[in-house]
Amino acid sequence: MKQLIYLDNAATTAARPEVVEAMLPYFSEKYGNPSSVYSLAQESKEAVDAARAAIAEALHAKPEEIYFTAGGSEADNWALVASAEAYEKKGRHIITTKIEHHAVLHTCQYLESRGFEVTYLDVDENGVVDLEELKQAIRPDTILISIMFANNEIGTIEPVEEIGKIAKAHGIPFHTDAVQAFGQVPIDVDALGIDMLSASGHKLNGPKGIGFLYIRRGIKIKSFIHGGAQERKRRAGTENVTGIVGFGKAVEIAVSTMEERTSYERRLRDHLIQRVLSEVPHSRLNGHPSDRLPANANFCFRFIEGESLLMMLDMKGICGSSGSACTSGSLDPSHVLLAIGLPHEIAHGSLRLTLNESNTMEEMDYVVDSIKEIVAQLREMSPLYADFVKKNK
Amino acid sequence: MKQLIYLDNAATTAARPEVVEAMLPYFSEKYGNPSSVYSLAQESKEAVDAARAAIAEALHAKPEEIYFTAGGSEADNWALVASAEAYEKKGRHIITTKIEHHAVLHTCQYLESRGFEVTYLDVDENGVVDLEELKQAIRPDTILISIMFANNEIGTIEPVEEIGKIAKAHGIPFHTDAVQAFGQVPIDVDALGIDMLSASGHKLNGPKGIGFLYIRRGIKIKSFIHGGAQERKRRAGTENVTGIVGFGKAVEIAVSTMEERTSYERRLRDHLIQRVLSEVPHSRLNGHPSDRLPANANFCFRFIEGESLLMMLDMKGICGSSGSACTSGSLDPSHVLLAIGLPHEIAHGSLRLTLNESNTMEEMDYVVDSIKEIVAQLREMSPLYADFVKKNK
Amino acid sequence: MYSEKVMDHFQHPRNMGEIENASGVGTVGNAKCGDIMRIFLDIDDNGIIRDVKFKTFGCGAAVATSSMATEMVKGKSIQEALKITNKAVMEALDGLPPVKVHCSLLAEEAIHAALWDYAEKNGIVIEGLKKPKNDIHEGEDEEEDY
Ligand SMILES: Cc1ncc(COP(=O)(O)O)c(C=O)c1O
Ligand SMILES: Cc1ncc(COP(=O)(O)O)c(C=O)c1O
Ligand code: FES
Ligand code: FES
Repeated sequence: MKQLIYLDNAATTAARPEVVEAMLPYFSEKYGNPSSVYSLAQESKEAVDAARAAIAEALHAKPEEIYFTAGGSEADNWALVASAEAYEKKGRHIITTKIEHHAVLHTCQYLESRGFEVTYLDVDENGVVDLEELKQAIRPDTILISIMFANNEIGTIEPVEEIGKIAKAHGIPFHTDAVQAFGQVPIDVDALGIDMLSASGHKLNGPKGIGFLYIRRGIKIKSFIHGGAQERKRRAGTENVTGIVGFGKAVEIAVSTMEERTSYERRLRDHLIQRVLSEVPHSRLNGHPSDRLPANANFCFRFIEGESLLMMLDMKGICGSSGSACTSGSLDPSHVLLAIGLPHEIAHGSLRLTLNESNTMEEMDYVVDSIKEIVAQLREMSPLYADFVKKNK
Repeated sequence: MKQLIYLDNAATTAARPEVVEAMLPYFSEKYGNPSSVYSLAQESKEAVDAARAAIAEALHAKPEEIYFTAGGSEADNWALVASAEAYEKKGRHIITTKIEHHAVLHTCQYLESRGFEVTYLDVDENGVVDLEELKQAIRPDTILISIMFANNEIGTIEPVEEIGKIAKAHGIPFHTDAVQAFGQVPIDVDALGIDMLSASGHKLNGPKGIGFLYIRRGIKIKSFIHGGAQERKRRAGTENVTGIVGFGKAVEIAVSTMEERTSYERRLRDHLIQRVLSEVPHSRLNGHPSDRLPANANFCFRFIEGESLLMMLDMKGICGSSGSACTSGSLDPSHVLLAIGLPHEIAHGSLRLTLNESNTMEEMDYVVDSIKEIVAQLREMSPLYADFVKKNK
Repeated sequence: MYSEKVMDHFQHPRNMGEIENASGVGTVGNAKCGDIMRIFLDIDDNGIIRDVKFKTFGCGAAVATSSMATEMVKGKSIQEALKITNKAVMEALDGLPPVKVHCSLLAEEAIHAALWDYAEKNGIVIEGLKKPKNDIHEGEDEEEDY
């Protein structure tokens, strides 16, 4: 098989060898249940605590403010559902944006079915929320603002610090889905005024099936998974010790290598963007040109459809993703691309490439060459392109 | 360090080497996100599907009826909360028992806070629910019966088949928490009339942080974790591929070795019980004498307190657990031991020993000898025992 | 996700292109996913489909079903072509994933649309052919039947 060029690191990442190595002893040797009394169990407990401390440090938080979950989705669901329940006496209004991940959006819809009211803020053509609109959306019964740190499709980084200030000025808890941002950009929950933050292990070269919700001390929130007394009685279930240990290790590495790694990725990414935009006709870059995740590139190619493009890239050994309807569970084109104002048929032809540190400049060039070839081929097949050519003849 | 004698397999188990081996390729090589389009991702998807099929087969269920979760607690929460929401138009009454795991009990309390009504059935002195009481508890607005398959503390196996029949006769969905039973006793969801079933990987030598909820086709239930389209749109979150693969392997082995393994464990366990009861004065066996999990023994030793007993056993290299307050988050003695009618001070002195196939007869003898010695020592220290001796002189 | 046959037709689409001055051209779109398919038919005086070409803006399943459908109608009479259902096309491709069933409807509808265009141009009525919707909107599989 030819060498894979994996450019879908926003979907998931390979666990680092060091991460797997750190996890291994906790499967079959130090397998004790951290809640038990005996020494074997204390080893697990210490490992969990160490990971918690490492993660807290990365965020400038306290260890007891980190609550492990099964992933980013659970953390988002928890943050929203359980704050809604905790603050429901104060009000039933929540503010979020149109470009959140489905883990936030579908949870908001669920809350609407339970009588909560949700305002979905618009974003501009780069995917940035409008702070004035946010201020205007705040009401006396607003109990939560949930705005993602960086968007998973187009990579745009939101003005989190300003949002934090606005939330604080109004005394409203501020949750941010940092599943894509954590480990890619520095995050200091105090400096940024973040009250709750979701993250997921498998997005930063940690294992799948583990995440956390940061909950600032003093923030009222109910449990989401009820049961045993784990996680300071806030999240029941026997701790996923191996997952936690691996996550901790992954965070340590991601944070300590962040500067060097992301500046390398950014250089590759910028080369890729620059070549695509200049060499592929009718292409555009989605997301903010500069305030974006370092490893994210997202393009639209007019007249072609995303899934076909992905399949042809796969045949060339390139793994990417698309906001195209055809690749997701639903048939609607990406809500994010629609929210930044793209028409349906253009939103269908998107391609997201998200890099990692093991990519090379040669790979970028091969990818651009492949895209050029495939896009031309697919346009050859496209009735939309035929119409366009006819009209412009 | 001396060789550990691990007798807390109901708390958690060591992952089998074969399980870890099966998982390993999915961390850093076949790490694709099962929802993605390219071939790398299809490998993950196939691995997830294979595990799902193996688990379905073990239960006599269909693969599409198995929904992976982060563990037993999430499965229990999901089954209860989301059926309550799905059937709330029909009624708001739920039936369960007093001896359920906290993952069920605390979720019931949460539902009570949301306006649902819960009947907690009593159990007899062996921990068995009374089928007549169950029948009488059923009302026109009863929307769910949730009764555990086998109790985690005292090991008693409930009359699941009869419960299934009663539920079916009344057209009420029947959920069972089989976290302790799955892999230990044969389970056929069709023959037993089970509509939903919770299980957890780490209880049967699989990894921690993975579980599933079986949902019979046709049972109405909402999502619990909202977001992406994973698990047939019913449980959002990037699949814990390694966890699922490990769980699948663990189930395969647990089922294929069940007969031989449990009859061996039963033999050891019966020897242990028999020696303890005959050689330790003022001791009793908790749970049903015969209808109990094959590897479970649960004793009460009057006049002593559970945590002290555990700590002293730990010093002898023996890992056990206790329903004692001091080891759980709460200070109340085990709700299960109280439900079977034990007075508080006796319920405090309980010891649960749960075996696995790697234990030996020699270990059992060493454990009994140690218990004898420690119990005597602790009684020496106990004012209750002093009073008792005085009174009976 | 896709069968080998689907992958083969996707990678090597048969009959891709346009027919100039075609006897009939049909374009249909799927409002749900925004995909578009266009079929060109060259029909001889005996009502036999002499040649067929397609253009498709859509997913892998849409491309493969277009390709397979054109193979299946080529050389057939109008009546025979009318009988080719999306199910037959799917079967010929060794099946499609459930979420992709609607894509195969595009092919069936595009052939019908092209035949309708042919009938209109020639002022004839083709027995059994209804005016095509240009929106395939069946809603057949979006909600899983739990
Ligand atoms: C009967 C029972 N139900 C539920 C659970 C919860 O499972 P988990 O800790 O995997 O979430 C356990 C074990 O802790 C259990 O024994
Ligand atoms: C922004 C964002 N939020 C939430 C999630 C959900 O995370 P997980 O799949 O780990 O549950 C993802 C990734 O899928 C994401 O990109
Ligand atoms: S044509 Fe859009 S999903 Fe196939
Ligand atoms: S005496 Fe310490 S908790 Fe019981």
